[in-house]
Amino acid sequence: MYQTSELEINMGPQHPATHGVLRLVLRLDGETIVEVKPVIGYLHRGVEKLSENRGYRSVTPLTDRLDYCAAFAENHSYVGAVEKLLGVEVPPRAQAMRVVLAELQRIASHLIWLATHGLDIGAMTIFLYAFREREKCLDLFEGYCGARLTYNALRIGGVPQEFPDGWTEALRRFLDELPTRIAQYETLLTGNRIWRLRTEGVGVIDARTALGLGLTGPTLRGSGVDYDVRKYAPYENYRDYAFDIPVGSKGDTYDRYLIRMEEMRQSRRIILQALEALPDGPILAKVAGRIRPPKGAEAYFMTESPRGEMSVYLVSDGTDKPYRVRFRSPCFNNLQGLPTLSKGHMVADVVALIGSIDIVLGCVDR
Amino acid sequence: MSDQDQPKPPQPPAPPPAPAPAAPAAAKEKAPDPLAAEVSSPALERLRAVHGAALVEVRFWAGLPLVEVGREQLVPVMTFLRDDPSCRFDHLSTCFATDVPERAEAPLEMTYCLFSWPTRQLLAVKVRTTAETPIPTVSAIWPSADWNEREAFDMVGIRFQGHPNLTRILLPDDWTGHPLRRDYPLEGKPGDHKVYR
Amino acid sequence: MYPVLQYFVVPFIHGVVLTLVLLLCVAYLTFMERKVIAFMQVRIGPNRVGPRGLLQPIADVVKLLIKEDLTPDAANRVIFYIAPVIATLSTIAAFAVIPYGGPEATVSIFGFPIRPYLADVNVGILYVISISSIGVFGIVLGGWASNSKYPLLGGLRSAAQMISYEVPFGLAIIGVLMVTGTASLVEIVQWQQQHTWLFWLQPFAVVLFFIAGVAENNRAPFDLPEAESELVAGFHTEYSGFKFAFFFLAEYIAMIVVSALVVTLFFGGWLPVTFGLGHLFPKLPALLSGAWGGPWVMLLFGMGWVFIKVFFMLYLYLWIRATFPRYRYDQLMNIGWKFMIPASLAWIVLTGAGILAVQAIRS
Amino acid sequence: MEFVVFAIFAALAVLAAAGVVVARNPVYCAVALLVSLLSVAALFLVLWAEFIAVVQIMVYAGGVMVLFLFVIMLVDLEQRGFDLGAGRIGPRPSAFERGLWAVAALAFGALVLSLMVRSLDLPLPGADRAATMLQGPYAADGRGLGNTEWIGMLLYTDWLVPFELASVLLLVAIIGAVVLARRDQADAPAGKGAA
Repeated sequence: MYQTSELEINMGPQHPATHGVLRLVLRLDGETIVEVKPVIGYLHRGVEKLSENRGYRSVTPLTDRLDYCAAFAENHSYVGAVEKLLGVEVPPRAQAMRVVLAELQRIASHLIWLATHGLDIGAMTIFLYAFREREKCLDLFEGYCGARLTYNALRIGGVPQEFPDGWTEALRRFLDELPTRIAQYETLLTGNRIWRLRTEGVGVIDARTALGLGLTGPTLRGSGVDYDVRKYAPYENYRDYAFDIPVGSKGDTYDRYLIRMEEMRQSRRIILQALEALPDGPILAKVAGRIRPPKGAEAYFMTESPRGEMSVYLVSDGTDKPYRVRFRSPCFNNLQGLPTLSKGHMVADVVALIGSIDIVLGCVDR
Repeated sequence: MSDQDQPKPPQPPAPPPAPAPAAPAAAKEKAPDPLAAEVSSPALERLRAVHGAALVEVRFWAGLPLVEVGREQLVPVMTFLRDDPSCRFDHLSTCFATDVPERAEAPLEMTYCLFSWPTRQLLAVKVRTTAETPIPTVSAIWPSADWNEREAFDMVGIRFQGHPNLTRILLPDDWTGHPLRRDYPLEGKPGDHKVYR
Repeated sequence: MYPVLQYFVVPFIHGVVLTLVLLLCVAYLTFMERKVIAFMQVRIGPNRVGPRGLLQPIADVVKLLIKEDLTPDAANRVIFYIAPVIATLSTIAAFAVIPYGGPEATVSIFGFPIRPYLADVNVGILYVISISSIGVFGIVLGGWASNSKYPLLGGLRSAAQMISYEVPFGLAIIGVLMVTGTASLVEIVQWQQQHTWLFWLQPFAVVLFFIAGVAENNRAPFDLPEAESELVAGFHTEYSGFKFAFFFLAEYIAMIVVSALVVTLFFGGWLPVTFGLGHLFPKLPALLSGAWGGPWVMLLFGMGWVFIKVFFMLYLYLWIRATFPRYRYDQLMNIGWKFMIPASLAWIVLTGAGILAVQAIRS
Repeated sequence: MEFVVFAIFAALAVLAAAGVVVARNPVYCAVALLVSLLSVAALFLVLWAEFIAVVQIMVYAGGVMVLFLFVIMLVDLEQRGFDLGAGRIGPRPSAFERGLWAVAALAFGALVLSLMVRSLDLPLPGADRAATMLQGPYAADGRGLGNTEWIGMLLYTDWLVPFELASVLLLVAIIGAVVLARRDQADAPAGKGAA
């Protein structure tokens, strides 16, 4: 039978839809994908190597630069690992404040995901709408720690400062507005026939395959696995809050979209609970000025970042610099699933899938 | 690929890991740190019962069981950990390589962080090797090990036997050396920063 | 001497003026696009160049003119240069038969009668369709001549898309032809003057025609040939400077042509909007069409009505663009072949049945 | 005047047609064919057959030629072993074969020519009918019957059977093309996108 010749094209490293410097080598038959080969490393900055040559405290700013769309989550994961390594107990007030900030970060990160995912599929208005709300999140972060993108907003043992005056009120105002905004986004997309055509049945992955590939976060939960570190290995005081883990049923792009939309609502719910029951007390535990964990100490700390399981493995050799720092990045592992997800789909679907697994190249390449 | 640029004299073929003369529980050497206390772990109990001979060393830190396994037993142990009903480590959270040059007989170490969400346990499995001796891949057990093992190869230079596509992943294909080795200078070696065009 | 002037020089000048006006419209259409979409996206849009940003299109044109015009080394130079010209010329040529006033608005300048359309061809609609089908070549050849993979994919996509949508685009008009019995755009409007807007008789055809027109123009949500998130910029990825401006022009003129066609075929062209009050106040149509003031006034009023109606159609284009995500290539083809074409064929049958029914009742 | 236009476009059509055969680059061939088709359309216009002219552009230039281009671009000719530079496909034909071809070409040319000459004095089928129509009810409103209507009348009355036969032929061709181009279900790639 007559066969068309396969075409090999390079998508990226400079391409409008690859969310950074991702390069995909696509083998196409017409417009149908035969094979996708992600080529990564264009943003590799050797963070793990750099961390081995710095004091424990000086690593935190490096983590800001991993997932620059959710810097707080990375800070959190690293700081938590050091605390675990040292056996430091974080004061309850600091724990609650961390939860507030982490969930705010989740909302901000999901908003930027929504913006870019929508734009990739061609819905351009949603981009500006979501960015409008993300600006408010960034304003809140700026109000708390002075930075809008790379926060460095955590200290080993707690948080650096109380919420400034008026900050919680501003946060509440934002949270009051958020549900109507999310409803607006959903009006634009959820029932939109084109949006559903583009996302339903695209990139279907079953639970077993997804789990085997190491997918985590909303990408995994779309396949119906309710694995969320906040529930399965609770850290801080997540145990105290009532919230649901949305899971999908079909494991397609549309499910993952719905999950992230619902997660924003759940994050709002958690923040409101945390603000309601913010304990009194100190915000910073006592930690030695020079951090020198004993030799042979190793700790693995998992957090649920907006993109999935973000974990840090720390090895100490008894000096004041970590011997080995391993960042388990959700994006790196989620991107590993892209070839499986996009097999047999079309070029346009790859774009939708990159958005759907929500990668940040800083996080992939480290 | 690039073992020659290692300044160390080539190691003799690695002997099988020392059969741990001290019992696994003898990890506490001096004043026992409270963080190093043993915690109860059903998975570890099962592992000890079934694959006790494969365990080289068992330590604990801050509630995390650290298990060292012999290279040859890695795949059976890992398969057991995944499939045994009381272990069910479905999720290979990450795996990475560490270079420990002072341990001359087996300077490279691979750590696998396993999480079992059905039983909510965390377990770190370690296996030691040298630059010359490959360790078996676990990518057939958890496909997610694929890229992580490539990264370990890229960064530290561990070889994996049976890996489907063991090539560099983060660094350019023509890079020499493995940057996460301890002797690799932080600022890089001259000639590292080629102009790619 | 005299016939040469009347049949060659005057139409030529007429065409040049029309083209220049069209180019100005395109410039401000881009401005309108940016402002309207900015409004929908809660932002301001261009507001720096001139009062309220009104000179922005001029600045854009100047920028495109003085920008370095790159030609890729591996490109096929001849075709690379010809392609944008084909694309633009064919769309401009399509405008020749679109009336912006009735024959009664014929004005005379220096004794030459100037009709408010360049030509009244009795196959007007077919002429527009056939000319716009030539425009595909500009895109396909441009994509091919760039000798680059993304433009090639974009070019092929648009070729398939435009061929597929030309069919429903043409079929949707057949109902109009059946009702009015003519293919001349002027006569179609005159028919609407005597009866009613064809929109009321052919509502489904309007929808089909407009959708097919949007797809034919490669505009959102059918902007696959230049889908920036997939194919970077599609067929004009390698184009820059003025050659790019030509493709840009072609796209926007085509938008205006399709809007003007919709207006002419279904919304009464230059006829005034009487909001259905024409029957209550018989003088209203004459008043609103400027019939009280001679041909010049009629011309101005006719142009005004065409402009307003076209403006609304263009606004619809922009509204759609700001609202909808993009289709995928195979979905686009499915809609074209599995919905649009059967639907337009069914509409033709329905129209025929309707005409027969009306004839049966009348006789 | 008419003659000047005819001369220009006739020359263009013939030159472009020659270009189709001569050009090495298949895309140039396609473009030359396009020019030739457009020139023929212009010739139709000179004959006041604007409907045929427009249909010529719409069907041949707008539809068929785009498909040609499509195929030329999709199928990588150079990869398929067609040495475009050498301008020859297959082994050199023998003298006998070439002679046979020449005879066939001459015979075909003679046939076409004789048909053309003969058609000059043949009465156009249905012409008398059209003539009566021209004086019929349509003549009353002063514009008579344009050639679009005329063609429509003829096609759907006197020539209805050949017209429908031609459509059936096209349908057969379409179905044949679909059957040929269809892939077996077995080797179609998995997934929804494989349509």
